Amino acid sequence: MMQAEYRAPTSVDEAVGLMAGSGGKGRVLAGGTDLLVQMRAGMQVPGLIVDVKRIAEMTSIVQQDGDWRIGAAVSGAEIHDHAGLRAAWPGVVEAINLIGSKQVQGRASAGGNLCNASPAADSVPALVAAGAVATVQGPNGRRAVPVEQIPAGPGRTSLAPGEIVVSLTLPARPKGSGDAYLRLIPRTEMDIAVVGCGVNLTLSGHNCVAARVALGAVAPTVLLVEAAAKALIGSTLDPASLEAAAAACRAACKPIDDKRGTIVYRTKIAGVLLKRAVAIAAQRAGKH
Amino acid sequence: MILTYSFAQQYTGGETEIELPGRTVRQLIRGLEARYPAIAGQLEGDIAVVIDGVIHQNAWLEDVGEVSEVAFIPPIGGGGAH
Amino acid sequence: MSAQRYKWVGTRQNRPDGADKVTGRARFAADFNLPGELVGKVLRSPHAHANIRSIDTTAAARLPGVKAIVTGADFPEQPDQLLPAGEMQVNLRDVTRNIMAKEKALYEGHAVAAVAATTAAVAAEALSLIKVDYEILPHVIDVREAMKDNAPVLHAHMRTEGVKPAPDKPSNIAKRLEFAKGDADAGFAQAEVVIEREFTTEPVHQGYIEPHAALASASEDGQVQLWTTTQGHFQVRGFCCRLLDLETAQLRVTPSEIGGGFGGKTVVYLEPLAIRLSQRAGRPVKMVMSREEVMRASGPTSGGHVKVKLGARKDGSIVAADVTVALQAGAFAGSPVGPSCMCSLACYDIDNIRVVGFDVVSNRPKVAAYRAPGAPISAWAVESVVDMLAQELGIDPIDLRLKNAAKQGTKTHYGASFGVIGLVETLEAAKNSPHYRAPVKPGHARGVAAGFWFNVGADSSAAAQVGEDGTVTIISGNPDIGGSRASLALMAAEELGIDYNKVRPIVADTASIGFNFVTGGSRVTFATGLAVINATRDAISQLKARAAKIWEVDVEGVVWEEGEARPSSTNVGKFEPLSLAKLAASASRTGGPINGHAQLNAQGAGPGFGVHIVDLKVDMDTGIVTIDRYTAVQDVGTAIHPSYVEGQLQGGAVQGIGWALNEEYIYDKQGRLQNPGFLDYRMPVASDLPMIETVLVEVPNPTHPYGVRGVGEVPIIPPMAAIGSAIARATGVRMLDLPMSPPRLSAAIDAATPAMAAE
Amino acid sequence: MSKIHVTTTVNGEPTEFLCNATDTLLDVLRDELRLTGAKEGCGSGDCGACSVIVDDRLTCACLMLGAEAEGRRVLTIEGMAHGDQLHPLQKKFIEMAALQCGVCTPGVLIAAKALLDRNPNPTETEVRFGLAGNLCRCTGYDKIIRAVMDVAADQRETAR
Repeated sequence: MMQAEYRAPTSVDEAVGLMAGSGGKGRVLAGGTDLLVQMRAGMQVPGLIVDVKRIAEMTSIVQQDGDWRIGAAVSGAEIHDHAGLRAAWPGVVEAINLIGSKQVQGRASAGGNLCNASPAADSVPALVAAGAVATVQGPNGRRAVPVEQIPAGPGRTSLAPGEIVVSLTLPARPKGSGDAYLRLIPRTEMDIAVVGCGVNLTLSGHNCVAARVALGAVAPTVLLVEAAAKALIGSTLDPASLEAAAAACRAACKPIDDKRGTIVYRTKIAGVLLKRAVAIAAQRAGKH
Repeated sequence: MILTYSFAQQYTGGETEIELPGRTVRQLIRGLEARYPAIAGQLEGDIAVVIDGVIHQNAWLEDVGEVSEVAFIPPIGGGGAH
Repeated sequence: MSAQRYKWVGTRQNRPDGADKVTGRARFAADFNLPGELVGKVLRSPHAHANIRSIDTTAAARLPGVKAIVTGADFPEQPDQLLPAGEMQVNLRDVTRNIMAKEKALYEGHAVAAVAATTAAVAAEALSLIKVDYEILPHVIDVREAMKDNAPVLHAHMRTEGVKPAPDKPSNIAKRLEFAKGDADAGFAQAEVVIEREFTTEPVHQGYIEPHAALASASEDGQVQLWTTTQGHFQVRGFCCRLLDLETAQLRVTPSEIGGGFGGKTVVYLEPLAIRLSQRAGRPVKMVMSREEVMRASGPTSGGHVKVKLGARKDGSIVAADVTVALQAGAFAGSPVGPSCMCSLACYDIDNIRVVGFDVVSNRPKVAAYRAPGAPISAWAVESVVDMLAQELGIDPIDLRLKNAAKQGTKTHYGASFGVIGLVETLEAAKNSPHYRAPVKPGHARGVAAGFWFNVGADSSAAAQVGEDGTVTIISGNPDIGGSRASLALMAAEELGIDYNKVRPIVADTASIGFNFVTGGSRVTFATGLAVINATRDAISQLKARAAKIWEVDVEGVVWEEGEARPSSTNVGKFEPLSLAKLAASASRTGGPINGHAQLNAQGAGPGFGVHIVDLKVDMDTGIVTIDRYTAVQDVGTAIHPSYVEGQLQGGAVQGIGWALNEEYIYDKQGRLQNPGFLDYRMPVASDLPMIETVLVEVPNPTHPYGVRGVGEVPIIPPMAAIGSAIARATGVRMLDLPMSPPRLSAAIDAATPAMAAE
Repeated sequence: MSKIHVTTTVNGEPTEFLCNATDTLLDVLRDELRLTGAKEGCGSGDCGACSVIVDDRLTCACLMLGAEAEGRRVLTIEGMAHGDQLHPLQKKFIEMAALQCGVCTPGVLIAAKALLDRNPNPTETEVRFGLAGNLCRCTGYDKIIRAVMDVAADQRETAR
């Protein structure tokens, strides 16, 4: 039986080199809260484990020209403790902080949540709604990829062999903006989202001038629901517009029946959460 | 002496309440077996005894009062509460 | 709370195992290790139902590091014979097949082989090298499907017991039971209101946090030692000896601290395998289940289908009841259908009753006991219909229950009449509780339900050993799960008249104390408590005899008061009292060590009744239920250690809340369990709950010196119906199927209010 | 493949151990260091029975590799008391009967300590969410929550 190798590089270049040289057997260890569980279940049998938590760029939060760059391996607990980031992007921070228990928060990262490519990942709809961009580095250098393009299906990403997600950048946004993420779970904690909904919008007076809406757990990947955003943009977030956006969310759903919810239920809840998340985001954007 | 309905259906022709002399549970069972031979052996294993409202387990030699109600019921245990 | 009648009984002392348990020092089963131990692992069937044509272990046996492999052939055939196991009777022929499949795998997760190897990795690789040739058979999971004539048959030899004429065809219905009182049909003819509904429940797991684990060490001379997590190490000894042809004196079983059981640790799974592997390998073997194995292969309680019909007069008197209970037993016969039938209507004094029960096998793990086995399933249905009657008749649900409550002398449908019971007192306490007197908050709704459990006694042994300094060790043989050592020590201290901290209770292994039935059925504080009291009294009579010797008086002239021997009167003479410490110090000179013993089959465990009250709100858009306030009221006889009694009520209530709202086994079309872990088998977490208020009603059990009644089983019975009734009052929708999870409740609300669904 | 040599601090003690790349910190604690206070209830981070504090962050020892402990500070239940003085949470749990079987207790205590270290004045809701990662099947949580709230109140009193 082959025993895996463990490496903890201190630079992104080194990490990429290790991954590229692993013959496809390498797995990135960020928080590890998915990888270790999958290894235990025999779903992952890595030949090389590349622990990226000793790489400064991947474990820091930096603000630059209004953008926020979150290292892919920063834990949820550290993100929670970052007052500046919390004030700027409350919806994103809440979404990341919903991943698992306090114990899981001590390890789990947004980068790991994204690359695990679960359709139900809590942070991803919020990041997609935020218009977050992933910085990806591989053997051929760096590239910027919108977050919604990273997941390719349950457990699969669009990353090329040897590529890793280094950080996630939340773009600067105008005054009068607010974001929110809500999910439905059967209990109050410790569950995987049955449906998740991220909303990010900008108000000018009473009018919604920009909006992005994303849904989780209703399709093989997290969905950016442009039709829902369209129904909100230009409206005063009046009941009819909200219902139109909710209907767009329901229409976008392509869920499955499984142990966590039914098609009918998930579709219905997508609309319910949209309305509730919009209300929170709008309040944060300054709506009275 | 009281038997459950399904027990009575099988062994006593449906008779669920039977008066018998006896000072211990074993004497009662012997009396019952004399009256209903088919019941022989059926009241000794998988069964609990209720004597005047008090549940007994494996109460073969338990004393029975002058005028007592003795019921044979399916065994009870418990799941454990902890 | 009762006035202080005793010095120690009824007080809240620190538990004797407290420091060990808050420091990580306490040793649970997986914490035991022996030099040279091997790791044992089990190969489990991936199929719900399959014939096992052959098992080829040659490749696995050749793997370096593999020291032993066993399959069903390594365990002798057993007779078709019943043995008591915790609550239910188990059949040895079935037990040997449940620990290790022989001709057939009967559920996904059924053990088919086990390996002992030098490391976990080698053991895992060895399992992957074992080739099992399966012939996959059609399977059946649902209880009603399993009862159908054309259902796949699990056991070709099974004929339904309890029907006339005896059937000649095999069936999945192992047994039919019927209970009757009065004339149900005539009763319904008098009824002015009749309500009939059908309910279902899903199997739920006991959910103990400590997985099953065992460490066995077999010697070449035939002696075996075993360390395991169990509710009854004497049962483990009994089972292992029967299954492995050992003599009881050769097998010494030491119970570890037990990390929860709730009934699920009253049977054996790993223990016989670990012993057999150790015998084959000549080295100790340790086996620990993963959580997934616990879920797939250890006993949940039954899921069931219950039909209830109640008839009442307009004044609220219930005049007739007809109940049919079908319970899943899992892969082998023996569900708790008997207690389920008996408990179903035990709270009520009804003249005309018919209760029919079916014990049904299907391709699921064999059920094990779970807190008040069977009772919560039938009570969920009956109590829901009682609440519907209350709604229909416009009567307060507690008043309706008071009107029909069982009392001393009430004859039950299973034949027995009640002695001294406290249901009426409990209902009245519920009615007068701060919770029930408080108005229901806007947007919330309230539900109420009752529950009954017999409680049991059975065999216990205990010893009270007086140390040279007058401190006393209390030895009993029941694993302590919820603080029973503290209760036993309190009763011993009370009897001895010495400080609680001078009494040290321990749980002894099978070789160090006489037989004890399992920790289960809420029997330990009652039955083992009785043994401890008697053992202590035995020691006291020896102490009095020593004092008499020292004083040169008749023993009748000595009394034991406040921890010392005193002359019973001045006529006896003027003697300085002799304390326990003094008598202990001189024991050698007065006749030798002073040790008390007692062994008994405790009879007369007092029945227990409980009433629960819940306030909750329902998110009508999502079907999410939030429990806002919860109160458990129960007749506990006498609370020996009130904190741990409250703990039983609180813990049981929360298990019931989980059963009501989210816990269930989810199977796919192949009969494979989809949620074998704590992520998707959703037990309540701290943030799901409010404080659980308790009201301890004390109607002493006349057959116990301190009035103890078992308290642990009852609190899991009422929650489901209390919550269902509150939901019905909040939403107008009466849920008939458990769990009342958000998707199910939402669908039910939408079905009842089409306008909302369209939105 | 040779084993990995790890140098770390466990309960204040400099500690070295050897482990395989895939061994979890829980495996190392229990099997190598014989610190069996952390329990394996699930192995998937869903029960909290193996809770430990690593560099002041609460985590599940089953969700971390042993190799990751290099240069870190690990606190387990065995390091919670000071000499023969129980931590106030440990004392209070005994006094208030906040445990029954006790198998979840080490994890609950570690999580409660992590909570109070960061938030000495928690609301009941904060305590409930702070301990939501720790399953307890015996107590219904009531006495656990009360004990943690009580310790917080005692500590505020002492701090005044």
